[in-house]
Amino acid sequence: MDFISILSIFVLACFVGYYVVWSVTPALHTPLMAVTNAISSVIIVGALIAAAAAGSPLAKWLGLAAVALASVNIFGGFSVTQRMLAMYKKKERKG
Amino acid sequence: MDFISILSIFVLACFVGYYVVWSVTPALHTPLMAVTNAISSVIIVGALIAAAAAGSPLAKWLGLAAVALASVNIFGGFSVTQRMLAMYKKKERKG
Amino acid sequence: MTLPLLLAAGGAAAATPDWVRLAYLVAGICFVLALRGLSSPASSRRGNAYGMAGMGIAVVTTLVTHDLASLPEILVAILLGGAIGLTVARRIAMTAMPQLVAAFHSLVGLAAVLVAAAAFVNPGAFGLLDAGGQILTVSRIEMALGAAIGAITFSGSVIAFAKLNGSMSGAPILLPARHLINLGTIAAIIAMTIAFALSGAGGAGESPLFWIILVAAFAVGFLLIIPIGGADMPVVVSMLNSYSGWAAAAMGFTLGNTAMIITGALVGASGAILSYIMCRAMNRSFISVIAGGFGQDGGGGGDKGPALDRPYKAGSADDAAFLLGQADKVIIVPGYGMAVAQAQHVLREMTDLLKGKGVEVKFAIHPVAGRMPGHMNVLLAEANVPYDEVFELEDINSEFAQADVAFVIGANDVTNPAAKTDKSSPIYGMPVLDVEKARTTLFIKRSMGGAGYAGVENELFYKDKTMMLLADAKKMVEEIVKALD
Amino acid sequence: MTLPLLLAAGGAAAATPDWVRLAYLVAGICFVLALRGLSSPASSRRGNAYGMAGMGIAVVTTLVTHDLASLPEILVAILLGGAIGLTVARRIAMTAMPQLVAAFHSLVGLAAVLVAAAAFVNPGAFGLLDAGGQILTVSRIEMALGAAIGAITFSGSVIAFAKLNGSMSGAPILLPARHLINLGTIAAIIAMTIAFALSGAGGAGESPLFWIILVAAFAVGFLLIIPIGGADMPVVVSMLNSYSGWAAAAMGFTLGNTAMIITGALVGASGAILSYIMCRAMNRSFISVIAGGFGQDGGGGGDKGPALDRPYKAGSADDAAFLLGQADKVIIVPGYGMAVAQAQHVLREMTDLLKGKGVEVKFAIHPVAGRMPGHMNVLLAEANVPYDEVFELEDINSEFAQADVAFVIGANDVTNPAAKTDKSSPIYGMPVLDVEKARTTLFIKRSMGGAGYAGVENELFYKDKTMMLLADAKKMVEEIVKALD
Ligand SMILES: NC(=O)c1ccc[n+]([C@@H]2O[C@H](COP(=O)([O-])OP(=O)(O)OC[C@H]3O[C@@H](n4cnc5c(N)ncnc54)[C@H](OP(=O)(O)O)[C@@H]3O)[C@@H](O)[C@H]2O)c1
Ligand SMILES: NC(=O)c1ccc[n+]([C@@H]2O[C@H](COP(=O)([O-])OP(=O)(O)OC[C@H]3O[C@@H](n4cnc5c(N)ncnc54)[C@H](OP(=O)(O)O)[C@@H]3O)[C@@H](O)[C@H]2O)c1
Repeated sequence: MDFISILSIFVLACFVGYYVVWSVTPALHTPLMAVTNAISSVIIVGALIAAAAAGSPLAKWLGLAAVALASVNIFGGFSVTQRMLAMYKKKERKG
Repeated sequence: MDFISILSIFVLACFVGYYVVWSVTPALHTPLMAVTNAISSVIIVGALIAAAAAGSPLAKWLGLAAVALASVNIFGGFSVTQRMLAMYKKKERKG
Repeated sequence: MTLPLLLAAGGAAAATPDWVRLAYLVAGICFVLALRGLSSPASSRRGNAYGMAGMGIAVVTTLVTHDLASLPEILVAILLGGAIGLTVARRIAMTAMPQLVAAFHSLVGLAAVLVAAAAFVNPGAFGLLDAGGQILTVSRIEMALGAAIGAITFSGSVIAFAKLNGSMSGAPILLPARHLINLGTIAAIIAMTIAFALSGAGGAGESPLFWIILVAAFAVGFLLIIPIGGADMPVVVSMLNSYSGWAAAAMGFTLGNTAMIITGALVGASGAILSYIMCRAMNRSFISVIAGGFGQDGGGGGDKGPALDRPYKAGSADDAAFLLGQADKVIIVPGYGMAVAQAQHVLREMTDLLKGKGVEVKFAIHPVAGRMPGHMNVLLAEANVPYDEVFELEDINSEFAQADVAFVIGANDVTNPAAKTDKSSPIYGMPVLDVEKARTTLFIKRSMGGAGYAGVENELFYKDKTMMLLADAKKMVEEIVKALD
Repeated sequence: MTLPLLLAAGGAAAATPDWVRLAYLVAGICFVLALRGLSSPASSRRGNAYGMAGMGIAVVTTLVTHDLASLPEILVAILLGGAIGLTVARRIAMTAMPQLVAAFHSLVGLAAVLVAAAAFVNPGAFGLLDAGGQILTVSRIEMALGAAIGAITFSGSVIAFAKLNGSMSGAPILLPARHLINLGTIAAIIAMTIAFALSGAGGAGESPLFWIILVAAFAVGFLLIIPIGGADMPVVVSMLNSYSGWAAAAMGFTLGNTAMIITGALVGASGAILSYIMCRAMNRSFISVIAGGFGQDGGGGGDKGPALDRPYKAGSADDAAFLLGQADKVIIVPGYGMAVAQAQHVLREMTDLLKGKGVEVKFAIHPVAGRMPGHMNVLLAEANVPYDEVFELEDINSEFAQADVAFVIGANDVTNPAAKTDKSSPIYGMPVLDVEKARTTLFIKRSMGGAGYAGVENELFYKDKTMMLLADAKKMVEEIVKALD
């Protein structure tokens, strides 16, 4: 992908980010922090590329360590978010 | 620009459009209609390409006609929007 | 269609220099900022400036990067079109906005048709030729669709304009078997588009299919809109707006032009959302609007609707002036009738007099009061009513209970309590303004016979605490002003 | 830097097959939908599912399209990390959320550092080499910046975690000339990044500058956060979150990866907006937070703050139970103290009892109650309080006037009227909950001496219609529950 395409995508994504975050209800700001944490682990893509590549053992081990760290975050982040969200309930089944 | 880049831009632009239009205050929905009218005349770009190209006189005249029509819309649309928006005032200088 | 095939579409545009693509991106972002500005009146003027800047960037960039065999002609076309546009924009009355939008709209549609035709006639100029000198398959599809949507937009908008402008009757014209005819024609257009796309064998300009598609599309636009009542036209205009946005986006794909793609998505979303808002506020489904047959007359004329001989309390301008002058708090509810009578200016005078007497005055605007979204707001703004005295339904509905007078001027459906109680009413479920909660409700309309847009009886007219002021809205308010002075 | 130079950056990635790029786009869109789901609790669970799907798509796509010399090791790394993550996520107490977010955050930072280092060591695998076998200039810049931001995020988040977790004192540690040291180090990092970018002459892996930048960045993260008080940590965490988003976007530019670019923009926006919301609700400038020195102790400990011998009305659990039981309408205002005491569950029991007696109970949440945005909402949700009984400040503030009892549990600053009246107060201008408008105001806190986060005296404690319930929040509410039964 050439630079202008990437830039266009980035600029539009910034607008989307701005609007989508402002539309999050304040009651869910804590889950928002948790889930952005989880999705920012998409850098695992870079980690996988490093870990999968032959050639440099050092790069491979750096990559593997990054994969492990990012995985903690991905699994931890999504599941703690899910745990939190499962607690938000409507009136009906109050104690 | 290749298809995937264009598609990416389009998809993100749809999100932006969705959010940006919902954020328009209802009091300004009439100017919104006028201004979207004006900006949709960006197809003048296509009209200019046709009008500027040598080669086919028919295409050139089709293009020129399209340029004229789109210009009516551009100038008319933006200036009627401006006229409307100039009327929205805050309390201060009431009659 | 496989991805590599689609991919070829942008081939020609890939040669565009970077700064040009950057310029189109900037133009697109300017358009986003133009709409973003409309989130508040304060920022809206800056927004409009962004819009103009974006258009300027797009036009100049295109002119500079193409060979200019015919610059003088182009400048003449721009000047001519611009002069017409500016003149119309300056002269038009604010009450004629719905028509104007429809008229401008038809022009965009026609321009799209012309561009598509030009691309078909001279595909080389747009970089749409493949190695064998034929129009690319994908470009054929985009071209045919662009032309068809443009044509539908054009003829549909022309009808919408005529109905809104009163140049033709707003009554729905119901052909027999119209749904069948319409669906058949649309199916034919789709079939022909496919045939056209696959007709790669013929050289550029040779296939008559393109022109047949065009004619059929013009017909569809006409047939689709004819059966829809005049008062439903705003929904139609908005829907056509949305279509034309998607058509612009399709052309943006063909040309690899970011500004067009972004604009298309913005306009497409705007039209769709406004249609949705209108349908929701009227509590009608989009399908029922498009199917047509509803909304007898855009003018809310005085000779149709229920005309029972039920007792009601009529009042004079003097009675109204007395009630208003005594009040602590008055809420004014304007509707379509205020627009028809052009009563907004004298209404502002009346509120100034009342404020001078220490009366608190507010305006309550229903989301579909009048005949287009935001219609009332523009008219009040034109009459210099400050926008911070004008409130949306949700923000003011609870205040009617504290108001002494609800002053309803030319509004009917938007106050009708049947929407809350009568399940069989066509407006059932639509949110309405609770004018009956005020101590006294005044209604200005021309006659007891005339119904609103939905053609249903309003029980409030016959309530004890209602007083009917039967006259043209402008004349009545002028008399009230005299009595208050 | 000229455009052609920048353009070269994506050169390697341009060879990526289309379906792969489509997959990354889909992953990015999934992340957008994940955040979009959070616009209401009802849609939030579906949103989270989108997020997981997006991550799955991104990971699988990457694995499938790269040569898999070390698949077993990779799977082990994922399983190991995943197991740890899941265990932590299941075990963690809801009150420890702020720490957890900071901890997870440091991991993202460290992972970014490792990826940048791996790219530096083996640039060929990332397609970052130019024709001469050297790392592209633009990639050098992105690499150095990515590593630096990652390192700052890592060490900053570690400190934030330690302060929030109570592993180190929350008190700001103020080095002399700290602003000078910080600015100097940051300037040095920038200078070294430029030198590194221009050091094209050395082959890959040869320049020690990269590692020096890394060490300096670790130090900056440490130095920047050390002087900031424990209670300001949420703003810091959110700010670091934003930075790490922009770092991910930068890496997305390098790899031409749409999923990373979109994620980066989302996370960057989210962190920035949450920081902004917190600062605005505290009425403090972002700069003053980052400059540090504010917020003495994250725990709001009991031995600091004003301890005047002013008269106040103390009450017992029985008094409170009596007042609550007699009321028609009670508004509960939870604050940081409720979180510390873990009183949310017993509080829910109390509200159930009150509702059983026909009392109307609502919760009022200040935007910065507690120590992170949405903190109170999560705790109440954990205790099964339905979210439609929980209201934001703007929606409920006018209702205090109709309430018989405002029940303030472990909140202080967010109720302090000094924010409205005392221009010299550090919290002046912050919107507060009008608890004093209720007929009676009850405050639960442990002692008269303990101040809130801002360390300012709250005049309400000494008002006639205020009753102080001095005890640990959980114990006090347990006793009230006993008295109500
Ligand atoms: N705003 C939109 O976007 C939009 C779009 C499509 C449809 N609609 C529909 O339009 C309707 C709008 O409701 P509305 O309450 O504003 O209008 P309405 O229900 O159509 O009522 C208009 C009223 O004004 C009176 N009137 C007409 N001309 C007058 C004049 N010169 N002087 C005094 N009174 C006059 C009419 O009675 P007389 O004839 O007796 O004078 C009638 O009672 C809704 O049903 C809505 O669904 C709105
Ligand atoms: N939410 C956010 O995002 C965020 C972020 C950064 C900063 N802040 C700041 O945090 C503050 C939040 O205000 P707040 O009203 O929630 O809290 P606060 O002003 O910090 O007050 C906490 C109160 O709880 C009491 N308390 C502490 N532990 C307790 C226990 N175990 N049992 C009973 N009471 C206990 C304290 O008094 P005793 O010590 O006497 O018990 C104190 O009065 C604001 O100043 C805000 O600016 C919030």
